[in-house]
Amino acid sequence: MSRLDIKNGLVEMAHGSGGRASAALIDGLFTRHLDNALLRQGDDATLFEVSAGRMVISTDAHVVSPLFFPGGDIGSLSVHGTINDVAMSGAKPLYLSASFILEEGFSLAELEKIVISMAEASRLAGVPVVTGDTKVVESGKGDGVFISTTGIGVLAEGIRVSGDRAEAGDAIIVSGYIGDHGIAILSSRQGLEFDTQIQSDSAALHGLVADMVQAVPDIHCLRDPTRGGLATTLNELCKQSGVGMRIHETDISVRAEVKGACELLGLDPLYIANEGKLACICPKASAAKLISVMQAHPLGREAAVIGEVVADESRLVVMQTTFGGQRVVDWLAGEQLPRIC
Amino acid sequence: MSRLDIKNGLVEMAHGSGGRASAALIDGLFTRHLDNALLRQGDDATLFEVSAGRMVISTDAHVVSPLFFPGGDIGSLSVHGTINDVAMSGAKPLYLSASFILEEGFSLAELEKIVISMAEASRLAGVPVVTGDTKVVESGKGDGVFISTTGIGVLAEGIRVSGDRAEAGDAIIVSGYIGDHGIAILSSRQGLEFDTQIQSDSAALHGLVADMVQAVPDIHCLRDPTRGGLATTLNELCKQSGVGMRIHETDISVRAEVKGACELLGLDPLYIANEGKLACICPKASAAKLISVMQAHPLGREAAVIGEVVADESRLVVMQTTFGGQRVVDWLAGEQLPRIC
Amino acid sequence: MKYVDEYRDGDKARELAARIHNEIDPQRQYRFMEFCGGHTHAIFRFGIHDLMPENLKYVHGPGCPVCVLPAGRIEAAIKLAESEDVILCTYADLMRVPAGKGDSLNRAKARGSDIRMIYSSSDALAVARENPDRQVVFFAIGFETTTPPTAAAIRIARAEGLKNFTVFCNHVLTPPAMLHILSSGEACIDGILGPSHVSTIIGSHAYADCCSLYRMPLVIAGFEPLDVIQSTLMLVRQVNQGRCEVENQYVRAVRETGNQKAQALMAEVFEPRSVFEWRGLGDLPASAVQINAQYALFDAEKRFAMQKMQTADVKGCICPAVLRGISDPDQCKLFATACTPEEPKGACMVSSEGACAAQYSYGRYRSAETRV
Amino acid sequence: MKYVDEYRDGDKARELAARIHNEIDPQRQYRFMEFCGGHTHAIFRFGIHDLMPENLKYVHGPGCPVCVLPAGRIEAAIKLAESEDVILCTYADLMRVPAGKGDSLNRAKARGSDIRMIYSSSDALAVARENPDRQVVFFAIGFETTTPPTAAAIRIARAEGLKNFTVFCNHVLTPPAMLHILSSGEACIDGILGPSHVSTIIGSHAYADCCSLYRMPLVIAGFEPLDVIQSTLMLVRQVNQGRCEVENQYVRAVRETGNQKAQALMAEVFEPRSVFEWRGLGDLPASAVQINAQYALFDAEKRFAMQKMQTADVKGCICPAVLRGISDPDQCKLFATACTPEEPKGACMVSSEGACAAQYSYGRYRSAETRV
Amino acid sequence: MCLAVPARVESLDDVSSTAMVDLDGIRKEVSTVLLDEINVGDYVLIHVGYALERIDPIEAEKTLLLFDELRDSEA
Amino acid sequence: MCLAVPARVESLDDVSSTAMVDLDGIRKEVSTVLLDEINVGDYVLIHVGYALERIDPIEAEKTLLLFDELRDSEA
Ligand code: SF4
Ligand code: SF4
Ligand SMILES: [Mg+2]
Ligand SMILES: [Mg+2]
Ligand SMILES: [Mg+2]
Ligand SMILES: [Mg+2]
Ligand SMILES: [Mg+2]
Ligand SMILES: [Mg+2]
Ligand SMILES: [Mg+2]
Ligand SMILES: [Mg+2]
Ligand SMILES: [Mg+2]
Ligand SMILES: [Mg+2]
Repeated sequence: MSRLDIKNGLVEMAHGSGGRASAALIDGLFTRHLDNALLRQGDDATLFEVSAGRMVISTDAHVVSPLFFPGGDIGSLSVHGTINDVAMSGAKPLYLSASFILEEGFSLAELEKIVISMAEASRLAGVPVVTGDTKVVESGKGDGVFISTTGIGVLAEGIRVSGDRAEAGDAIIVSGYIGDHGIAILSSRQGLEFDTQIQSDSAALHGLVADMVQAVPDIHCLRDPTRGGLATTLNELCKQSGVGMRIHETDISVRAEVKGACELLGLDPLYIANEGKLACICPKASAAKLISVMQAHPLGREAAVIGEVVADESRLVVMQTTFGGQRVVDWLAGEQLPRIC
Repeated sequence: MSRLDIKNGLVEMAHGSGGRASAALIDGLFTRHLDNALLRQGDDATLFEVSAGRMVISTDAHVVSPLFFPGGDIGSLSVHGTINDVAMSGAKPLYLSASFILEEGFSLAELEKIVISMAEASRLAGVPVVTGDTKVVESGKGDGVFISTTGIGVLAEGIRVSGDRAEAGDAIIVSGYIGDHGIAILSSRQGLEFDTQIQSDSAALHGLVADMVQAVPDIHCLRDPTRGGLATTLNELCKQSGVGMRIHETDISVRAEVKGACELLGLDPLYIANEGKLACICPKASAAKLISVMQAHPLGREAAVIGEVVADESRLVVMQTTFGGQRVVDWLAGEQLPRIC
Repeated sequence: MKYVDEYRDGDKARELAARIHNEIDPQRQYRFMEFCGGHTHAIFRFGIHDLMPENLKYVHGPGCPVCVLPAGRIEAAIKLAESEDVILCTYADLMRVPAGKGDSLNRAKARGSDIRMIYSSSDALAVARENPDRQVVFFAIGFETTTPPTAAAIRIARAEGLKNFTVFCNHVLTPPAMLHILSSGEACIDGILGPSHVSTIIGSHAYADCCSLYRMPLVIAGFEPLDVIQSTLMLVRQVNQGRCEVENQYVRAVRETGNQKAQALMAEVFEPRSVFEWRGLGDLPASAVQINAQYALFDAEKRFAMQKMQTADVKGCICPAVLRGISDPDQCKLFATACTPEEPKGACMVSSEGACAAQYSYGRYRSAETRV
Repeated sequence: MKYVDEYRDGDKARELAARIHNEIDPQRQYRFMEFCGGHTHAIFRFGIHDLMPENLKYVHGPGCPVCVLPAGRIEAAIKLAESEDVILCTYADLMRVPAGKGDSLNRAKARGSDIRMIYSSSDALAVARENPDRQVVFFAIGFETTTPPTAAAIRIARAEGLKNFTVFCNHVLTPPAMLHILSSGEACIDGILGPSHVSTIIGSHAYADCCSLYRMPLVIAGFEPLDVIQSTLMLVRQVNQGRCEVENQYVRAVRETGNQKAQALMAEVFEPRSVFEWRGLGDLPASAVQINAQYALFDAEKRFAMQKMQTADVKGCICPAVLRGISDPDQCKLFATACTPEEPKGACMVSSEGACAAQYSYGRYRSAETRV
Repeated sequence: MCLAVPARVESLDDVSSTAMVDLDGIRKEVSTVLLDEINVGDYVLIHVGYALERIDPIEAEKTLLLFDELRDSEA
Repeated sequence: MCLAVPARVESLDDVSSTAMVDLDGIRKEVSTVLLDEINVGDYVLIHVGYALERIDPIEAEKTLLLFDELRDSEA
């Protein structure tokens, strides 16, 4: 096998050729760090055992810029992001697949950092990466590293979490502070740099979800408010379930720094991405129990009911402002970009 | 929802924002064409039922240039590529996930062509795309469309196909003409254009594999000789199984056009990618039966034994040339590039 | 946030609102124009409407720099980005503004033009320094608040001898627009919430003419909700008492003579244009600035052969009437049907300060409430 | 493939080989230098070795343009691509050639230089036409076969008045290298398989000196395996009969005077260099061409301040001895250990025509067979 | 129009005419070329990366007091 | 060195000095500036997109015959 100069080397087209250089990259970097019994099978597909029942599958492409940001990097993010989508069905995530698209010229040392961070996130979550693929695109036809992950999980009996189950009267719960991830990314984005202690909240939420569905198997909806933020997630749920929502600004936790950054840049925390938070819709009667279970978990300590589901043909999310007024909280339109006016 | 101008529109950053434009793209293009009962669930993760047993998972990133080539496009390729990796474990592919990374400025009309072709390939194969994700990267940070697909499948009892099972004495079978895909791609690559009738062999091989494992459950290895070609695939199997191989050039089918293009460009058909062929290692005694089953399937009509596995500590693939000499058939080194000398 | 949170106190707001309810004459209508999009945004974002009496109505004004920029200016910028090998830098606010036939800077960027969003005029300078072989054009917009930063960048460019930096200047002036609205008399208003940050630069004395010539009460108002409500109360009192004065509610940031250093900087780099077209208001004399002869080297309109584009406004769009305070967004037939923030037909649907966008994003609950 | 397949007939090959076995004198050694990498490649690819008697040995020569290019020339090209904003176009064969300290054009490309692989000199012209604002440099290599296409491109560039196209010329000449090998006497050979496609251009008469001065049998041989075997038989007969002639086995493509139109084109654009460095052979007088004064505008070495780089060869690499026919690749301690096609230490491990690469990729079965 | 927020001046750099300002834990460098006199501890209005004007703390306080007065007073 | 393959001339374009050549179903445009006289049906050696030389069909045939002679003849 050809040697891999991780310290000084760059990704070359040959690393994606499928030949000996590809094998060296996979052996010396990917399987080395992500190592686990299933991955070690070494075939193009990985074998695992399942019991009869219901499973779920979810996939996400991860294309974050910058690749390294306060509180994480694309490696850990790509693990958390897909674990969370699996968990948002109420399922227990089992395995991940990972496909890498590398840009020619990307530093192998940085790639190793990303893979190590991915391996750590996967180990911590107890969800191994069991199969993968790597391609290389020419310099100028990629952006360093893209990672697509797919997750599969098993769903315990009796659980039926879906975006179409919100009903008038249900409580709306959010698991904690919103906007941390998006602001952490913005703070490190070229041309916009500002200093802040804010870290991405990127985290795997399946442990929290496991506690939640155990306490309240009849949770109606779960969703992680990633791109588009809480506002967009709530609107998605309204659309799917054919309901409206009434939420209360005072009950939504936003850190002072996130508020500050939003004021500075003309953004709204409700539209800022999160990577370690969830929104939950449950029967009003179960809300208190859920909140107490969530607050007992390190990732749900600031969980709070932020509003209720209402019948509304227009499927609007309307927010009572801290101020005492009311306003529609719409889908994100276009991109969230810093404004000057 | 905002309207999608598929005819004249281009991919914009907003299509990846997670907001209303993202929803419009997904509804108006992806779920519309890929439509199936599971995808229609509309959640971030998709639910399905399984029986107890063994499953497999495999993933591939697809980054082909050009996106449209004789005999296929990145859409059909991304379906075939992953179905084949699942099938190469002997399993029956069940479901696919698809994650798209779109470059800002890419034509929505071309994107639709790709998604339609993906949908057709998936329908023909009977393997639906049940979940997906779409991201948009800035112009100059992608290459039109990248598609990562992940496939899962179920493995019937008694089948144990793996790259480490090749044994001295086993027969080596190839399912048909090699090199078609790679030459079809080269023929349409900018700056190298030549005219040819050669079409990519891109096809889903799980039907062929199903016939094969039914006839001979004890198939030792299956692999699709994609990147790096047949030469690299055989070397991979030698490495995994700790064996060598002796193959016969006369028994390997190569179309005249593929030979011609290779002579012109200084390439070797053994290193050219295939997307609808498989290499199979089986006990010598089963070879004849397998060949007859394969030849009865439209995708295995030219199946032939091309050599045998031998004990060889050096794990070399050695080929008897048509000419009567012998030479090592090594791993692909670097990239396969047109030569002038 | 100091100097922010104190001015967002809901309880105080309700008490102040109660005072307005107390003092208001139920027999008459109070129509106050919030000149600035900033006020429009605050009114919708905080739901100030809900606190006001039925017979007090906020009327939207033309104070959103994105909304008043004619489509033709954007089209000219797109043409420039497409025909010459320039890097066009602009504030993100402009990216989605319709430039005719469904085009926008966003779409020109998607088609391959090198258009970059910046946060500050100094970022445009940085782009120019980093790309010495390419021409960098800063597509500048804004009222008097945003003009001094552009002037500062131009002065630095000259000091550094930057040969590849120019500005496509679209800076406009507040008082001429206000005088125009008042002189036309169409808007039918009883008072004006005066600009806050524009006034920081130009000073409260700049509005003397408006008040005296047209006998119009004017209160310079901060952008926080308590500022808006207090200023509204101050306007109610002027109306009730028959006064027509320039009052300054935003005393913590606005001096009578404004920021004279910033004014001097503007005067050094810019000169008034004889006439400038405003979307909705048409050609207004002496209502904008251009780069003066001394700094002509940095004027994109001089360096490049920029075409003067005339773009017909979209049929059915009543932006002009909205910007003049004559109509409300939901009087537009396209509102929330053909025209949404995702596919804006007029500029007022783009900026979150635009009256139509604010009404769409924040205000639709009113109609919803009546349905539910 | 017509004119290809007929010359790859295994049965005929074995019969011809039998004839060689018949005619050969078992008492002596026959050492024939295949001057061209094309022959080296064919010998390994088709396994011609296996058909030859034990006492007949092919000795590799310097006829691979990639192998004989000094690392310093590649480093100079990399420096150029990195220091100036040029597009460097080159044949793919060069991309992996080591340029010292583990660098290569491939790695320079990965680091961000705009290096493009082309298939033809006319592709380089197309790149220049498509990028009028950038300098396009064609990094040209090759023997007399590849030189006329470069000359044609330069002539077209002048006719079109292309101002952004230059050639970094590294074309070398075959006869001087052959004379050098023979004059040094180190190689210890009994005959030469003469170049096939070089001879197509320069004609069979170009080797008269080699034969007469050094009394060396030479057979111009086609690249197909039957051509090689037939030529080998012709050499065996010359040796056995004590003849030292230039014979032409490749008569279907090589005329005595070669391709005179191509020769005239080369003469129009190029002139001999007084001296040129060859990897392995050192400085050889009049062994390469450069662009002449008439076409100086298209000479990259004149347009750019290209540095003359001296790169020490890798310690342990015996490429020079391999290229001179003194040593075999597997006599190199780095062969197949530190030096592999993936991480070549010397140029002979890069091109599939390089003796080390051919031995590695195709030849290792011999040692493997003995082990198994 | 003209999004501007008050932030506290943490430090000043006279050479580059910039200040580091803080807004509830968000620190950003802004240009001070539009202002004559700024001191550490001042609150300034930030717009497109420039300090536009000082917030007058006495007037700010007065405004707050006025809220109370207004709501209590009769017209 | 110098990878060159024989291909059949399918058509000629005198204006651009190019030929369309065919190699077992692979058709490619090549430059003919290095050759004086080419006819449709000729086989030419292709190198880096240029036709280098015509293959002489009579000599090619002779060579093939020679193989037979050589293998049969005594030295
Ligand atoms: S709703 Fe749209 S079309 Fe109607 S006035 Fe507003 S911007 Fe113009
Ligand atoms: S094996 Fe490598 S190091 Fe040794 S002579 Fe050949 S090229 Fe040089
Ligand atoms: Mg997902
Ligand atoms: Mg996710
Ligand atoms: Mg999600
Ligand atoms: Mg793969
Ligand atoms: Mg890039
Ligand atoms: Mg795979
Ligand atoms: Mg595959
Ligand atoms: Mg495979
Ligand atoms: Mg997703
Ligand atoms: Mg691109």
